[in-house]
Amino acid sequence: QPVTPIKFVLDWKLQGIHAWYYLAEDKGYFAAEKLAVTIDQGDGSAAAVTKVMAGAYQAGFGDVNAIIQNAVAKPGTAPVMVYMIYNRAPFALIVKSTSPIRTLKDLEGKTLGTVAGGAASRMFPVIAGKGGVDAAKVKWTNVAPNLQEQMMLKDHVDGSAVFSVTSYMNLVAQGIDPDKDIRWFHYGDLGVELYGNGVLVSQKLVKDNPQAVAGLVRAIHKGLRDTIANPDAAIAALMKREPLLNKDLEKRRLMYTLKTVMLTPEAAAIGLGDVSDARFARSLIQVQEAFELPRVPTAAEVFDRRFLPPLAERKVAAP
Amino acid sequence: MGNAYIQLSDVMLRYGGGTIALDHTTLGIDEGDFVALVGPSGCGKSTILKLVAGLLRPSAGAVIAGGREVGAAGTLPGGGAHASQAPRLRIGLAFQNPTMLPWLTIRDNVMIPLKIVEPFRQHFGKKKHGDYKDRVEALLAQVGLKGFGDKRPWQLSGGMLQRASLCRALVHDPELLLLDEPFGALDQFTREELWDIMQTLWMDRRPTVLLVTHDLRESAYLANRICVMSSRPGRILETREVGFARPRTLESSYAPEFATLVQQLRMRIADARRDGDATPPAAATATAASLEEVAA
Amino acid sequence: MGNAYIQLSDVMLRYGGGTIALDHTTLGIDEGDFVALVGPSGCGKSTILKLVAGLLRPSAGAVIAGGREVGAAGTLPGGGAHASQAPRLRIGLAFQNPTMLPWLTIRDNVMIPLKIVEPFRQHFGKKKHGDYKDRVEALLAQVGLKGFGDKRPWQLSGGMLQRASLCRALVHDPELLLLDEPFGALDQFTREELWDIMQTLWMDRRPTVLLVTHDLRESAYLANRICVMSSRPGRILETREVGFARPRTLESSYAPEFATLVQQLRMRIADARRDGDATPPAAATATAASLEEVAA
Amino acid sequence: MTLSPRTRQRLLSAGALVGFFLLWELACLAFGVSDLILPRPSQIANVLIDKMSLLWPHAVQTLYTTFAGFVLGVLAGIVIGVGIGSSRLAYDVTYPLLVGFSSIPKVAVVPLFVVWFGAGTVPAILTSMVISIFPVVVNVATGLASTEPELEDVLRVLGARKRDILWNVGLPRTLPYLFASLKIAITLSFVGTVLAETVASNKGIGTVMMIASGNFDVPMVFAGLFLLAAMGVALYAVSSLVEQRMTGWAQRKTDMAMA
Amino acid sequence: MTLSPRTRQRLLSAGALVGFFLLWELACLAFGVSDLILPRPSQIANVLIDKMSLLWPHAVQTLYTTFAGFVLGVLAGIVIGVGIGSSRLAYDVTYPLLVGFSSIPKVAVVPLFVVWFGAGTVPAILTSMVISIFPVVVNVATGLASTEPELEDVLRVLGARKRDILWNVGLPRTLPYLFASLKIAITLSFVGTVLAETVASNKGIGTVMMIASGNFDVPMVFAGLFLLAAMGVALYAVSSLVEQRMTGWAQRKTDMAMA
Ligand SMILES: Nc1ncnc2c1ncn2[C@@H]1O[C@H](COP(=O)(O)OP(=O)(O)OP(=O)(O)O)[C@@H](O)[C@H]1O
Ligand SMILES: Nc1ncnc2c1ncn2[C@@H]1O[C@H](COP(=O)(O)OP(=O)(O)OP(=O)(O)O)[C@@H](O)[C@H]1O
Ligand SMILES: Cc1ncc(C[n+]2csc(CCO)c2C)c(N)n1
Ligand SMILES: [Mg+2]
Ligand SMILES: [Mg+2]
Repeated sequence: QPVTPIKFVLDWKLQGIHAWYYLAEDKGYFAAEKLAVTIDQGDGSAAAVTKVMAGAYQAGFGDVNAIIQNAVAKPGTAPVMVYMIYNRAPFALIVKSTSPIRTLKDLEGKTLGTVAGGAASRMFPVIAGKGGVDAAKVKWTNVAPNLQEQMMLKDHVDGSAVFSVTSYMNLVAQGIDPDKDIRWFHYGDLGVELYGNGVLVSQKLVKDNPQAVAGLVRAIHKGLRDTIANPDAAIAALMKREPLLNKDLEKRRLMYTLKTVMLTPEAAAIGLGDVSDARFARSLIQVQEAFELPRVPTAAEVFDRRFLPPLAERKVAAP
Repeated sequence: MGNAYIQLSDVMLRYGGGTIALDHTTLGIDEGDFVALVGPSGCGKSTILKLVAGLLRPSAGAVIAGGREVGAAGTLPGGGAHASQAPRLRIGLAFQNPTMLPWLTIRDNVMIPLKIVEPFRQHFGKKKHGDYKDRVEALLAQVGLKGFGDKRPWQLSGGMLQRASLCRALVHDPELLLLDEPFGALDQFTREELWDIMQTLWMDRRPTVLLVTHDLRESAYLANRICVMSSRPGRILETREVGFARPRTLESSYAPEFATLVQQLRMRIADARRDGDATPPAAATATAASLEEVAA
Repeated sequence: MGNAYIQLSDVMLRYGGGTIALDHTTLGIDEGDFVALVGPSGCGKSTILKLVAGLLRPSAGAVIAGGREVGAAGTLPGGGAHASQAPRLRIGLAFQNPTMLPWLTIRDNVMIPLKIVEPFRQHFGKKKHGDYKDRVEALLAQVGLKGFGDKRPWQLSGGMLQRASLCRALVHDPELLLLDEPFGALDQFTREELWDIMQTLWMDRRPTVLLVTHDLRESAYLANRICVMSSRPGRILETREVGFARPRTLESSYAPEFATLVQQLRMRIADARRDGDATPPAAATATAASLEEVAA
Repeated sequence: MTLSPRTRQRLLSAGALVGFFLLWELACLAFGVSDLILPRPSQIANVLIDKMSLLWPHAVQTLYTTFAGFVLGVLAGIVIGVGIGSSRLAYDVTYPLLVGFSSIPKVAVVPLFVVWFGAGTVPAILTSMVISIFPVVVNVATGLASTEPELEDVLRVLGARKRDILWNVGLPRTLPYLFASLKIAITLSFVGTVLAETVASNKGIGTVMMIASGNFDVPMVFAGLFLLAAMGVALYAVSSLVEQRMTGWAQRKTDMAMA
Repeated sequence: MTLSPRTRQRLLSAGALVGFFLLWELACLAFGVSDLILPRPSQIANVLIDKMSLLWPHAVQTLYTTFAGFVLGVLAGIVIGVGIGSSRLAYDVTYPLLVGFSSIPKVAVVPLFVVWFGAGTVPAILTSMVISIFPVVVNVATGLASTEPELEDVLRVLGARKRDILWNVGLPRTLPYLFASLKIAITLSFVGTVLAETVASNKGIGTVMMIASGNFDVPMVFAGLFLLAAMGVALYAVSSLVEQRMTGWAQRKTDMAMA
């Protein structure tokens, strides 16, 4: 069987949350599946989706919600997710703990920072609706991802709509205690049922080389499993790749992500990589409403569980 | 209209600014002739040289050089369709203002024609450090610039630049030599030395020479014919044959006939200046017909 | 060493390239005098003018103009500490190569001194469209450039540019007039007209004039004294007083004494050229002592 | 049918422009290029026409910001360029600093501005200014340094002060250099503004493009790029006109050819 | 103790540079600027020293990429500049397209390159090239357009072909313009490379800065900026040396002053 080359794009620059890919590579899991995987850094979890759509990559680590949008706009060309990694979408609102904003209701008349066109602000009406807040009364300011916390700390905005996993570690790195100094509103706690990032592949790869897809998913899964078992080894693999990284910080990032968005009770129940059909169907509708999509795509257009290893292998204990 | 080697036929030249420098100007020069052009400042002498050199295009009329029409009136820039098939003349032009390329040494400036003009061009790569360099050094030495080949243009005095510019006009053995006050910035002695060099060169190789000068002695010393121009718009008022035997020497230039010729020319130009623009073309033609000859 | 109005005392000038243009050069000019400087091409005449104008700094020796040391030898650029407190002379300089600023019209070029030099400067804003413009137009008309004030420099012929450049040197009524072959590109008649204009101007206002020229008749016609220079490195070989009564006329220039003076000067320069660089400084000084006078 | 050379020239240029877009359109169709990567001009035109009323205020904002930054940048550039061009010390100290600073992508600097001045117009103007200074400095300094000393002598002999010479010779002589640098500075100004708008702003083409790219609306992103390009060309045309007025003396070639 | 003017000059310049950094350090300390916003030079120097062995390969990658892009860009710029400078049609068609294209932030273009050529060195070289073309084009075209016709006449009278004139008059006359544009192009080249590295690459200063900024390791980000600046200055110094060799004729002012 010939070796299949696969170009794989990450959602962001190298971070602790990418450790399992490098662990898989180091342990030869890709090679064992006769895959030659090249991992490139990326510049956004949505951008990863478009890069695969455009054909520049066969696979990537990206946002399922971006796949949903594209599945409607460009049926047939959008990639499919074959292994869900973030069981919860990491959207959250943050305000300073000294802020007068204590409930969602207090947000009316306030200005929030957001990444231009970012999912966190687009999903806001969903939590607003559930909390009885008039979403139209909230003003938004577009801010680059790495400035969201600082703009809030400097009071240029009253709060920010962020990726919790990114923002938490950003705050840590900036010498802020994210648990004490910051008040968090996690979308997941406020009725948003979206999933987050996972492994996505092009439909072409699924059609032409399903064994390769299965192999890729198996290898990544093993890498993730080993990472959960031994995070330090995973971080070591990552550090070998890029010695400039801050080891402790990346470890903490990895652990926080595992804890908050990956190893959820639902994941413990259905296993790593899978989705709950009922919740996934509801999330499709939430995305359709938030982004005003002309139709709700079918789950099959977006997620394909055929390549998942058996459930037994995917079972992990919630930490 | 004539059909000489160099022929300006009823030429009009209007510059961009609207100035009409030449109007109904007609002038013929035979192959191998040595013609001097004299006339008041601003009458269009340099303009005639540029027309013959093909640097300007007549607004009306025709300019022929070596059997080839130089930029017919009204043709578009670059539109060479009207140009006849005769091969281009090998021209040497010493500009009134000795424009040297400032990024080249004097030697390299003088060498430019050898780099551009056939048949020298094809051997340039091989010979630029050998034969050609020697040739240039010899020329520079002849005009008193020995050892200045490595200098830059701005390191030379006005007169030295003018001499270097003359070398550049001569270096490629031109068939047609156009000289615009080539000795104007030189002292009398350097000037007279160069007259002799010019005369020897002309007698040896017989290029066609058109010399613009303000020095009437110079024109009488060097030329076979002297054309006197009117004020702007410049027309040829009169053409004087100069019959003195060659080689002419400084002694011969103190002969009474010589002085008479110079004096007559002086008078003629004085008239020309006085008439100025007023002289109608018809009258000019009439005067031009009354040629006088001074026998040697 | 003398202490005249303009005084070069044992000046040496070495250019960047290493050329020594002047060496042990000494020259004094009294206030209100009219001195002509003649000598072979490249001997350092323009260099002397630039030294007096303060455009160059002597490598050794001193240059004094109007009681003020012009750039003492060896001082750093911009180091004005050595300069004496005498006010700067109002200088008019006609360069050998009539450098006009190409972005200005001829009128504006001629107006430059009025824009820069006190006391004209302070009224420039008010008068540039009135008095000053009239003054410039009058000057231009005097040299035969009426109507060319609006042209750009490249739209003028060589001789016309030279005349415009002369206007620029005169427009601000300078105390010291430095003229570098100002009539070289002009025909004899235009030239003689300008001689008369110059003479009248000098007799009216008595500026100090230093005129570089190759035309010995011109020097004899205009100057009170004529300094003959040696070949490079240029030294003053001889100074001739010119005693002809003023105003001199063209007729007077055909007088025998005039011709004799010109002939003597010619011989002197011929010598100078022959000796060239060989002449040791001591010998030069000796010759300079043997002054001859020609009475009017 | 005969056309004046001028009209023919114009038609030819217009034709070439149209040809360029046609080629683009056809290439996209022929190679089946996804509009996620490179939309066809016709798609972009569609967006531009449909959404013009929405895009317009953003375009105006960007144009205004860019213009302000450009003018400030050019002024600062001239001042620094004159300083560098006339003092050896300024040259030795400022040039390395400027080159170093200019080698830094401005994206790295914008956050500083944003954190100091908040999101909005101020950081955009600042970025636009900062990014457009360097080309002006370089060209002005080079122009001054290569001014022919003969031209300066015309004034020096009159006892002109340094400032007179600068004003009457140095700067006019440098105008062709300056105008060349303006063309470069204009385009950089736009880049700077959009950059800053991308980092933090609620208005402007940069914001539009960020939102559109978040929506995977690539034709809209390209519509933004188109507007930028069009505004760039417009500002360029203006400066080109001024240039022709002011530096005709340096380009008299055509004048000669007409003769 | 007397110093040669040259040495004094050098010392003064070095002193001014040191002063600049000292001022920065002190200002940061005085105003208590957080190192998250603007680290002090000493912190940056620390990072540079500690991590030099790790940073080095990235710097080499960026330098190599930039140099390749710069050379290609300059060559392309000269060719296009000559074309624009010598043909009216090329001028009318190409200039608006170029201005338009240059007004677009290159971030928008890099993804196209990445899709076509994959992540890595190729898009970085391309970006670096594309971004550095325009200044060269503008300056070369301006230089050619402002060449004195008198100088060209020297060759035209000899029946020289257009190419001869370009080669012997146009281009040498344009060298001061060209070298000015090189200074601009060098800095833009670096910006282009780093931009592309930020978007898609696994190596280079751009990547380092993105990784560091992801960790809010601001001193490290600034260490990257410092390296960029230093490399920019180094390349500038090289081109400056070449310039002095080749365009001394245009800057003979000092020559006169020495006399
Ligand atoms: N490039 C130009 N543009 C416009 N007008 C010009 C140009 N060149 C010359 N002229 C005008 O054409 C006329 C003739 O100029 P030309 O240079 O031929 O005179 P000339 O006889 O050589 O004079 P001189 O003896 O002073 O050199 C002059 O009136 C001048 O103003
Ligand atoms: N800028 C310069 N750099 C170097 N050498 C120069 C410079 N200017 C003049 N020279 C040299 O100095 C000498 C004197 O030059 P200068 O211009 O004073 O001569 P001149 O007497 O005016 O000659 P001419 O009558 O030819 O104008 C010449 O040999 C010349 O080569
Ligand atoms: C709301 C929100 N959207 C996007 C980003 C930027 N971003 C896109 S992917 C990624 C890494 C995590 O997957 C980051 C930081 C953000 N910070 N917050
Ligand atoms: Mg002439
Ligand atoms: Mg001289």
